[in-house]
Amino acid sequence: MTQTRELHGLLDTEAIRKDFPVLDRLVHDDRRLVYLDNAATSQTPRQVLDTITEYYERHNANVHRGVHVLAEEATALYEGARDKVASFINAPSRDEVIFTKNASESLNLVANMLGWADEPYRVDSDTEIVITEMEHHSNIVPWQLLAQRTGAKLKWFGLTDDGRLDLSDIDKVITEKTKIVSFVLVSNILGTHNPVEEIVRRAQEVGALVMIDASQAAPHMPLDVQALQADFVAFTGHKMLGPTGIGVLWGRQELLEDLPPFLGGGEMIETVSMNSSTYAPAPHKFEAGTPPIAEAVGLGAAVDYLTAIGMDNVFAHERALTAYAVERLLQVPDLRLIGPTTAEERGAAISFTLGDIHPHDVGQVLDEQGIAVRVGHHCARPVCLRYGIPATTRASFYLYSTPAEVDALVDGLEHVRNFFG
Amino acid sequence: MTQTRELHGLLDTEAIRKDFPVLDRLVHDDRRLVYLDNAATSQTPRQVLDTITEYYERHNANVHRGVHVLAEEATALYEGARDKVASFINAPSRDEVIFTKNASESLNLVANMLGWADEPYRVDSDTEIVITEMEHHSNIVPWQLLAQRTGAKLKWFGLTDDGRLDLSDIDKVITEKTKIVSFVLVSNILGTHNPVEEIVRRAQEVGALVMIDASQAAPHMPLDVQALQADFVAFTGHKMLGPTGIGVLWGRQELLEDLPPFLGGGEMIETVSMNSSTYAPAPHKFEAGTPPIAEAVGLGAAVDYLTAIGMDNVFAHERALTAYAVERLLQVPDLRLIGPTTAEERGAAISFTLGDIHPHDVGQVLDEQGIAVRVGHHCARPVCLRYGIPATTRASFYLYSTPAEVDALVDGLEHVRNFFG
Amino acid sequence: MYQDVILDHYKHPHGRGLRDGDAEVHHVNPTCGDEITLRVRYEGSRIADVSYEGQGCSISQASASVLNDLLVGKDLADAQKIQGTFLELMQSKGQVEPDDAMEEVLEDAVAFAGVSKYPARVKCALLSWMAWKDATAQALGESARKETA
Amino acid sequence: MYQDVILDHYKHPHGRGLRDGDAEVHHVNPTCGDEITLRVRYEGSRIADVSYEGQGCSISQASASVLNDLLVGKDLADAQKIQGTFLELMQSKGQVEPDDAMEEVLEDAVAFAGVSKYPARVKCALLSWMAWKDATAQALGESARKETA
Ligand SMILES: Cc1ncc(COP(=O)(O)O)c(C=O)c1O
Ligand SMILES: Cc1ncc(COP(=O)(O)O)c(C=O)c1O
Repeated sequence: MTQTRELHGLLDTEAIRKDFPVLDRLVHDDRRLVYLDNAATSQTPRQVLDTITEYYERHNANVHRGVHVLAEEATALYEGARDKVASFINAPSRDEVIFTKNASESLNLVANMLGWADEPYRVDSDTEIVITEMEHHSNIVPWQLLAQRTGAKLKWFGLTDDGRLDLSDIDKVITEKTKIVSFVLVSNILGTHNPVEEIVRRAQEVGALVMIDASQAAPHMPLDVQALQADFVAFTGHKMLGPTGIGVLWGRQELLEDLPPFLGGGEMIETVSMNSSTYAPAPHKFEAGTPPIAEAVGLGAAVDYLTAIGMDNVFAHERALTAYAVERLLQVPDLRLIGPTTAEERGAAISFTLGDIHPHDVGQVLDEQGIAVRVGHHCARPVCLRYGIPATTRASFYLYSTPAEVDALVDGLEHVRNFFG
Repeated sequence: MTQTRELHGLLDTEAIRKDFPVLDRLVHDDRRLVYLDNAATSQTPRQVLDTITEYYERHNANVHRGVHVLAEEATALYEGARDKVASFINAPSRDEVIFTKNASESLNLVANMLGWADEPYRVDSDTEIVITEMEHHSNIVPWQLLAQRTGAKLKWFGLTDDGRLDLSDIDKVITEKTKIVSFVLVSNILGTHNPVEEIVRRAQEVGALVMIDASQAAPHMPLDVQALQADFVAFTGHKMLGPTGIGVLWGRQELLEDLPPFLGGGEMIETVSMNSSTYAPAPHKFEAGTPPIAEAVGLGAAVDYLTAIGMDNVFAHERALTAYAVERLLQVPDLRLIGPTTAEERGAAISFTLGDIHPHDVGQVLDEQGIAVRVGHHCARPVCLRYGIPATTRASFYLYSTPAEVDALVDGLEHVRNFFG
Repeated sequence: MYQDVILDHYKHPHGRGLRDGDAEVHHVNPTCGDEITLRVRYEGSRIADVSYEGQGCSISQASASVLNDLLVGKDLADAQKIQGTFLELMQSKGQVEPDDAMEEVLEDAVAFAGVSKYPARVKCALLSWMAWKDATAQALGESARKETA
Repeated sequence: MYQDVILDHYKHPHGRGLRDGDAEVHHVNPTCGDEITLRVRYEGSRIADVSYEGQGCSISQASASVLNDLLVGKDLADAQKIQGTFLELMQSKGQVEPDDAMEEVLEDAVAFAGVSKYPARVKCALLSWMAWKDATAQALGESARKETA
């Protein structure tokens, strides 16, 4: 079975794939790799690898404070990466871009800041925290910890049967006691693209802060933090063609000024004596210790790569591919999509179950054919509980994914069904 | 002026330097780089860069839980790096090695765990924390924050005039109220190598935990966490030929089991529901989110590189070089060493002042000659306050440093004196 | 890794269903949601029954079926030896090629040798075995308590 | 970056020492420990004196000396223009080649053009200028308060 009709808006994947060495890999002896695990991590183009190598071979030094050439070059490259990220997300100021180690740290950072903050931000036993049932564990556990430690109450939006947020009781969930509402822009398990405006409007009404987990959005669509009107936005480098070990927290400047630091150490201070210390202005206040320098520089190169292709084009490509994949998958007997069954308001991650064949078995038999998907709860176990399933199989696409890979997946699933049939 | 006598125990730096592309760099048009800023960050050998590139070009995937080939390979490489680090520091168990983003995170992690811990570890307003006046800011500020947040009292050992810890009042500083003693093994500003045994003995006497900041030790000498008898040891990848974005926390297994998690998120959980979560066993409990995978793998390659040369040999090399450097620097008129004036019990970082020429000026004029040193307070401002100086100039060596580079430094300082004379 | 033996046990599990027992345990593999409820019944030191219900992948389900085959009717000491051998095989990372002696002990369970190459799946294969060990400890601890009471 | 003019001012600073003033400020550059204590004295809107004490690198010391040269005797509005021009030069990252007009305004201070290429040193060059701005705000705020009182 191969693709029968033309898809519109696809990128020139033949050219793009040349930039990604790993996509040429053969697995299990002679199978061509079909990499459909992009929601877990994306592959890394040569341009990013070359930038990182060049950093180490020519400019490597610790940043800030150095008066020698290498230190100045390294600092310029590191801070240059901040400029790139700032413009990629349309941040009003570069100083609002904080480099962390991953999205999880970004989310924990905010949760911790709010625990130690003064009024009006302070989360304590009189206050409430709101999340949703479709969050990644990295946007659940930090708030559970904060709730346990402060006595605050953790509340959440439930899900509708078709994998969307149930906002019907929004006024009861977000109340005058709510200090922070944190939710995912695009779900990594359901693929759902959530409505921001309604939530932000209600949060602003009650004076709550809004944090958006854009880990699955930043890689795949134009992201404009000003348009979102959130207070904090988190995402992670390794899902957007960048290296591991780098994440981003964007936060509104006034908040970054007002809120207390999280980790203490070198780089984040203004002046230190044994008795007390004062802190540097943001972003440095939140970047304790030697930052992930090469990783930030690599992320800058990834942002350049994405920008050259154009995030609108990336989005259009994935949308066409996702529509095609949804359509084809729905034709597979016994396949049940977990999440929205149309390509509207969804990202390029598609979860499903296949009869009562356990996802581990689905994944393993696909792997034997060279097809890499992820199986399990995808760090979003409450979603599995909600839909009464132990796990799902998830295929997720990116700018180098092709209709032929969708076909390979569908054929692979046929094989799985026969194998366990 | 060139070196006149044979030094014993030097490594074959000619061969070693071939592995470090950046050491061939010319700066300021035609000056050969003399890189003496190794205490800030080390350079990265080709072997480490190749390993990282190969990781991305062949094996890149998110770790754990994956059933496809790439995920299994990436997991094996990541966990293999943990094995390498565990054996490098002679850890009793690989599960005691936690990957963080840098030494600063490792130190903050412990400070935070102790703040949230149950008895008998809990730091609260009845208890005391002990550090020293020669700590890096990354081993001061986390404890200041912990003290502020819990009401605990922060105490510290002062310094003697020749740059050593003043332990004369050890029984008054470490008392029955002390919960944790955290100190640096080798100072990044003074170069002092501190006596561990006496401090550990007293800490054990009163039942306090001991944390050792080995950021400047792990790269330069054999490190045996069992011999140290500490409870926690922190160090950082970028100072030991590894990439940026990776640090290590070693901790005793029982403690890691008993202590609460720090960051919450993916990877660190056992099972999550909206109402509550349970946590994975260490080390994963302390590794929230996608870890610095390529960085850990790169650190593993750095450990391989160091092990192949032999940490005893690295130590002997630096000791010989440091002795030579101390001797030659003491001949420079108006030069005052800040720190031990012999090569005994000291590492390869040497701080000094030069008459009343400000270190910024010293560093800048050295840089014009291609010599990279660091100037400032080196993230250890209390040391500058202690010795009544605004800053120092610091030269620091590593396994690729040569006597000729010491000579270049001494010649360079002559030039500085003439320039501002 | 999907030997026919494994697929057979998966499709036609032996001894499945919950029957009377001296102890019951519920084990979960949190990373994939595999679950098993398992009961053991002892007659003295002889395993009179191992009954179970569960959901999960073919490996975890087949492994429970094989366990039932192998352990029911055995004396505890023999069963522990079988369990130990199976554990050794599963932790071998594909390095152990089962020899005749091992095949004698493990019978159908040698089919799991291939699984040991897949770290993510080893836990699936061991789920029922860990549950059995736990249930046995409870059952015998229980009767030990009864005897001393 | 070490122009002779800069070295001259460093070795022989102009107007150094603390004298009477309407306001005093103490500024520190925490990254390198450069410090300055600076006083301003106004006669109406005319800068009657800028006196200072400090320690630090050649750039920060020379810059204070040049500031004293340039600003003492000037009217506030002119001084602000000079300060603005100096700030612009220092923030130019080595991109601005001082032209005649700029030289007219900045005199000796154009020698700092080279410093602007070194981000770590720009703060040194600006330390005294920021201190002056702050002291001026205090001095004039003070007299504004006195007037309205
Ligand atoms: C003694 C010491 N401790 C801690 C650190 C902090 O290391 P990092 O910046 O990698 O967190 C450093 C280096 O900067 C150091 O020299
Ligand atoms: C929606 C979402 N949030 C947060 C994360 C956490 O990102 P990281 O593991 O890089 O911290 C992920 C990815 O794992 C994700 O998909």
